Amino acid sequence: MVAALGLTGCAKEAGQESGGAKPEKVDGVSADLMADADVTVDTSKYKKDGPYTIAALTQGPFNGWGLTWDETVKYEASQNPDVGELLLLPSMGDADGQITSMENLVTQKPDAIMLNPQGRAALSASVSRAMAAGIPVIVCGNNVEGKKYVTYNDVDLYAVGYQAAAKLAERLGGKGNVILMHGIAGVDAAEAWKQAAEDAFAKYPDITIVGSEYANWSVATGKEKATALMAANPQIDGIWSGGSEMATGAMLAFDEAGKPQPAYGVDNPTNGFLRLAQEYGVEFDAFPDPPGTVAKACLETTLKVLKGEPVKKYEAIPAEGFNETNLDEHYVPELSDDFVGPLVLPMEAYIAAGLKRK
Amino acid sequence: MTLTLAERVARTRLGPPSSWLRRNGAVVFVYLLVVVLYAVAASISPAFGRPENLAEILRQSIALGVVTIGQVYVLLGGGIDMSVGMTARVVGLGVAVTMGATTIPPILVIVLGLAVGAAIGLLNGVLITRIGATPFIVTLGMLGVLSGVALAITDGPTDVVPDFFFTMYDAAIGPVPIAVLVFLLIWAAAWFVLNRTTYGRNVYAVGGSADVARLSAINVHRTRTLTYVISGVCAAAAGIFLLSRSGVGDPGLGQGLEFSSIVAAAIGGISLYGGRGSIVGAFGAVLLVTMSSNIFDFLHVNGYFQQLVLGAIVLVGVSVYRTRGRQ
Amino acid sequence: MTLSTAVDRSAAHRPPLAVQVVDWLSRYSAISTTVLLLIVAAIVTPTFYDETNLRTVAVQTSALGIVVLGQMVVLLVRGIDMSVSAVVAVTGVIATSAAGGGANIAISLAAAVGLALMVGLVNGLLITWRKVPPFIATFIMFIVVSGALLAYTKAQTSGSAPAWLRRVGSGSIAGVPLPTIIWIAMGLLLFGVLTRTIWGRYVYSVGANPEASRHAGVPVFAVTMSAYVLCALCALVGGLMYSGYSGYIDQNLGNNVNLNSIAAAIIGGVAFSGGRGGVLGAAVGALLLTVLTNMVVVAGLEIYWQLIAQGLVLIFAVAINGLRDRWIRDTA
Amino acid sequence: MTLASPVSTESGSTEPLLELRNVSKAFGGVQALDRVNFTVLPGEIHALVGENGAGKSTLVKILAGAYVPDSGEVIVSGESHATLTPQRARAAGIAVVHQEFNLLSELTVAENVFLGMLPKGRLGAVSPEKAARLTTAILARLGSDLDPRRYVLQLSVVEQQLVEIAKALAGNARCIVMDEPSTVLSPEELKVLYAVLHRLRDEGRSIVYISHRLSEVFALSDRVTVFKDGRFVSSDNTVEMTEDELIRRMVGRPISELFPERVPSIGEPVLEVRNLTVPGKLFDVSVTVRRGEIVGLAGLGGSGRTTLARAVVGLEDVAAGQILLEGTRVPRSPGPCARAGVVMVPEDRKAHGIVAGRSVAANLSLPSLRRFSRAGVLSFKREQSMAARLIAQFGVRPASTRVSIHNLSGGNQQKVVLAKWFDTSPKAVVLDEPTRGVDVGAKSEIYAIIEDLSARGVGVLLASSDLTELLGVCDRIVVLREGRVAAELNRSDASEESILRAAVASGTSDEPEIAPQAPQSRTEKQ
Repeated sequence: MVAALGLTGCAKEAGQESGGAKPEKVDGVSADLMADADVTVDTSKYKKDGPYTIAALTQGPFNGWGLTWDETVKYEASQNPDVGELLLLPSMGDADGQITSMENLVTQKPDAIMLNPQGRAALSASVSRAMAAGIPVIVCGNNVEGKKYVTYNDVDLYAVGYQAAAKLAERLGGKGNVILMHGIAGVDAAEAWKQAAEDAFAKYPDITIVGSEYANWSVATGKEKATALMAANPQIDGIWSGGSEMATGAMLAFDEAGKPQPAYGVDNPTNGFLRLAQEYGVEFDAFPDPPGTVAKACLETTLKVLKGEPVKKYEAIPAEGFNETNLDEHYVPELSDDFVGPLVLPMEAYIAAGLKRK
Repeated sequence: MTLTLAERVARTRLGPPSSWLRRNGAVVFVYLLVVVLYAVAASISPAFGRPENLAEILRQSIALGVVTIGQVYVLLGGGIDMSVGMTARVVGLGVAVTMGATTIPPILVIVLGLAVGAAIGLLNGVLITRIGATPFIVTLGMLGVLSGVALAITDGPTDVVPDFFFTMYDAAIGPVPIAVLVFLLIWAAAWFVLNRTTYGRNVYAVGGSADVARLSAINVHRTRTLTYVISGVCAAAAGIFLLSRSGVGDPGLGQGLEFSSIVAAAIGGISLYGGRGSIVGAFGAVLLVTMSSNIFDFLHVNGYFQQLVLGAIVLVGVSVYRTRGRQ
Repeated sequence: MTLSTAVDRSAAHRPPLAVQVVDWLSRYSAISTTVLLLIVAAIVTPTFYDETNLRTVAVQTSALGIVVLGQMVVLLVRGIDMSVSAVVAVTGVIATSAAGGGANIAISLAAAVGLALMVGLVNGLLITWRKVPPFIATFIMFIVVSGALLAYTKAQTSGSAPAWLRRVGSGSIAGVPLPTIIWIAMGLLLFGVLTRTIWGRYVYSVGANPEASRHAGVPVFAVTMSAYVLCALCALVGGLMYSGYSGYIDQNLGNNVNLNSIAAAIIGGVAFSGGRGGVLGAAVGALLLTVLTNMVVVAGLEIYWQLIAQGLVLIFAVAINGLRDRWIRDTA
Repeated sequence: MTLASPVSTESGSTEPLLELRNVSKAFGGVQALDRVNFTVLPGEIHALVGENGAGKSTLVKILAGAYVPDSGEVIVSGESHATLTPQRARAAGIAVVHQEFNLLSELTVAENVFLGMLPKGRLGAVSPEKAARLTTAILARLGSDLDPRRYVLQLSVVEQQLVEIAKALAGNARCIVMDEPSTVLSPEELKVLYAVLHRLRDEGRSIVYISHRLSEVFALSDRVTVFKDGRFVSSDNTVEMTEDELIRRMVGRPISELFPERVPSIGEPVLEVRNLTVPGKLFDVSVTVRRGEIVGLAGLGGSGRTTLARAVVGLEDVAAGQILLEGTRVPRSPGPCARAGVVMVPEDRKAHGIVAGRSVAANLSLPSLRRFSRAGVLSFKREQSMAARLIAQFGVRPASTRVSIHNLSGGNQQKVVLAKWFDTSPKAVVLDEPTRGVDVGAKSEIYAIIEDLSARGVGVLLASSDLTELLGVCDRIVVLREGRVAAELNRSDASEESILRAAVASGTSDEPEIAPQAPQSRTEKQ
């Protein structure tokens, strides 16, 4: 812990471009990202004639989020005449494997790499190395330390976590007991969201964080931990969940204990969360980390880069929050619980990918 | 002399001592698999067959390769080390954080990191030999403890490491990265120690039968403990190398290295019961595993099937030959 | 002279107090640690004894405990099963396929049982016939089965558990959760089978000395195979309890079951080298692990302290067992 | 190299090379050694005899540095040691050849010989080549041209024994302790060993030779010491000792008859081995055992005795031929074989005979659990009563059903191994070295059991390397040589000479003639 504190201390060295600086957060947004949103990158040196060979390094279809991402990229690439060949390299969640894939791509020399990094730290040097080899790297869906890429396309993950927490705090009238539930300790999204939620709740002095647990983005573990936290704290007014799986588990726990459902603030709501939220009629605020939207935008940016059109260093993708009142606009009953909205492709494309509700 | 009689009987019964192929079947098979896989992949994807890719495969195999060296020592000595992945993580993150927070020269930090690895190994070794606790569980417990320690060090990306580390990874002589050359040297040294020093031969003896080794005046505890120390140092080295690979300390560093190193050793013909197997085979197995994932990228194997295919390769690797079990 | 010998002898009969303490601790290490934990809980975090929480602990213990029963039998025959996680994950697929309207419960259950049987049989065959070390054979099975599952389901397994499974997983009789009743029933049955039947004798005998057992006419092949099949079936039942209790099937079902089931059995005094251990120890091991996991949450420990505490308990348990073994060996 | 140099013997010096003074060792209240004195002079072969439980093995382990004595001292060349570690024992010049070989089967001969002290070559690296050269030299001194690069798992038993002795010599041991070396050797191989031991003695080294076989005590040793119940009884020059007196001191009573009176009543064939071939081990072997008949199976180590015994109950992969029990083919694994009525008692008791860690009762009932159970559920009561009955019947000591079998002495373990089959009512029994490592008293009991079996009409096939035993017990002896039947001798035709001739004779004419010089015929048989 001392070491971690020391880090944040020395993180704010003068804004040299060579990385090492932690993303700075101001009032629910990442200040440095917002600054990058104003920086225009000249891409003329990447300009080429199509059709292009584009490599897409993805998380891999081991869950609904990854599947939705992959299917979006595949579909959009197949519809776009500028894309000659799509090299889809799923890392199946393995950061080290993804570094390997990056190295292999430097040998294979595609026209551009769109990277959904499996580790903000892990992929840092790989991005530099690919860029040094003359391959433009477009980072999407998770940032990479050092900013050596051409452009970063994403929702502001910090803002997603922050707003979910802030909305929850407001719904509770700025006071009450909340518990926080996180994904896997040490994984970027989990830690970014955790930090954001803690920052947000700190703004509300009458809100007490009575529990903060990691539950590995697992519904079952979420239910276990929620039950244990319920035991430790008789009064829970709100649950903030960095990823909706733990919130789903918590809903089941409260339902089973016969206790009234608290209010929820969640990041990245899955179709399954929405289904149960509807069934239990819970109050919630959800902020998406939408794989389809990000993937689609990312492919478009990649093509822009290859055509030499200017792009922003950070291409912000808006993440509109929603709540129980407009749940129907986001819940897709035709598709399985693992689907993560919103719908970007025609319904048939999802069904062909196996996302149909069984 | 009548002695020749007994000898004659033995000879007719057992045939000539040249059962080299039988003893080294696993090793030969692994390299055969490597060659076949390489040839098939190269014929499908010309880019795969380029020499720079071969160097790349070697570089990609360094982390697993170095960890596997330590694992081989431990396995040959009759133990198992489940804590290597987390040792790599703790050391990698520790080095990264220390580099960011202090001005100690990189070399010194690296030496310090290796020392921490050695200390973790020593602790494993002492618990196992002096107290007589089951190696699998002791090192599994150590895995748990170290994963906690790693999170206590940092739960997010660390600072970018100094250029020294990038040089460590990127420097090359022509197409051959220096890291690969060092890696090959380390393997040669590991082979040398195992086969050409008293200590190495004692490792085999201790793993073959601790009782026999003890009665032959070999210090069993010390020999065994040292295998864990070697394993700890190797894991630490791998952690530092992985750090130089990513450039920023990653809290997920070293994930799963314990399983992949054990599997690699087993495919390479190292007996999980100790005392038998060649480190040459383990090296081949490391190449096999690394090459498989390299091939996935060049042949664009669907994500759904990667795990299945890798599992199948490993399955073929260990099951075509019958490993002799413990007597 | 005679006198001193007499003194020596009586001293030899009674080991030093420290050794006796270690012996007692190890024999009852799991139970005493659990009791200690429960007392600590009562003082530090009395809310541990909240009814809902106790229920959760009971169900969690039961689900893990059922898997541990199978793992224990495999350990008894000198094996280890690293594929139970994959089998637990299989239940997710079965449960969702049964949840969607129309699919027949019986058919999907039969499919699940069939798959578990297959996993157990292949494990057993790799180990008995191909002589692949159990750790490697079952770990490969884990990779292959979870890989095949992924290829088959395309990562689409999530959804509410079917109603019947939820009833099993969260129902109770006279206040006792159904999974716990199932666990205790299975445990008692296995206890009886291990101590009172031919098969049980064979299991211990094969674990203690497979070769001598073979010479004595024990069908070692069949016993080993049956152990792995039983383990896979236990994992299946345990998985059903997990998903039934959660009420929801998720991608990560059974993630930690491999190592937890082994750890629980070892903590409970099942010998890693085969032939020694029993149902009671394995049950207490499962209880200890679950209580520990729950307590660190109730107590609000930081995540790294949680991990460190769990690791230390594991090391403590085997260290105590190791000391006892050493003492027995030194005085035998 | 000092290895080749004989030990310098100070002329006229009678200072003991090795002396134990008042050494005691207890295990959990059992006094294994009780204030024992034992002296070995330079350049002598000193036999140490005693029944099982006399404390011989404990003494060996103390000399090896494996056990720490509770009290007393060990003096080697005038230097006193309260405790010996393996390192100190080696440094003091003591080498122990254990009953169970301390060899690593996965290493080569040379590596085993130099285990823990491999010679260094250039650059300080250990040199397998140098080790092989030195090993060749040592083996040559022992009269062997064994290839030092072979792996121990490829070696025959006698070759392994040679490696053990070479190992002792490589450490330049002045005192070599051999714990029952003869149990694993055929008579022919024993003579090789004797020659080696004499040569070592002539170099000035001392040999402590532990044996159950009195014949070899007289054939080999210069002095003989008797232990009984953990106590020293006597030390004498062997020439001044008689066999009867030695037995009396060992057991406290004279054994009038080792072998029981035998009036065989032989009936129909019960076990028939027809044209059996096990690849690489047995070729076209046929043996018939009749009801009530005891058929001996002789042959040198590696001749196929054990393979044949194992093959009968399905433990070997049979390529051709049949094994018939009362005309029907026997099943291919031990369990079904036992139910069909043919059982085998294996040669390696520790590895194949007993299930260590389990109780005596569990060991006794293991093959016949079905008889104590209904629908797979056991009846403890019936099991316990059966176990108690067998324990009484076979004189297993201690007479407890619940004690763990590994706490029993070798002879009692062997009785349990025999007894567990007795209650399955077999029609044919195959015994492989049933009296290996068993003391005289237990031996005689085991012979009585075998005799009793045959009296009940059971066909017995007895594989043994002990010719005295074969001649004393068997009605007929089949001699194997290199996996083939070399001879079949009736009781009247059989002698140690005829058996040996058949066992070693070869089709090739350049085979050296083996003088059938059996151990002195001071056998226990009257």
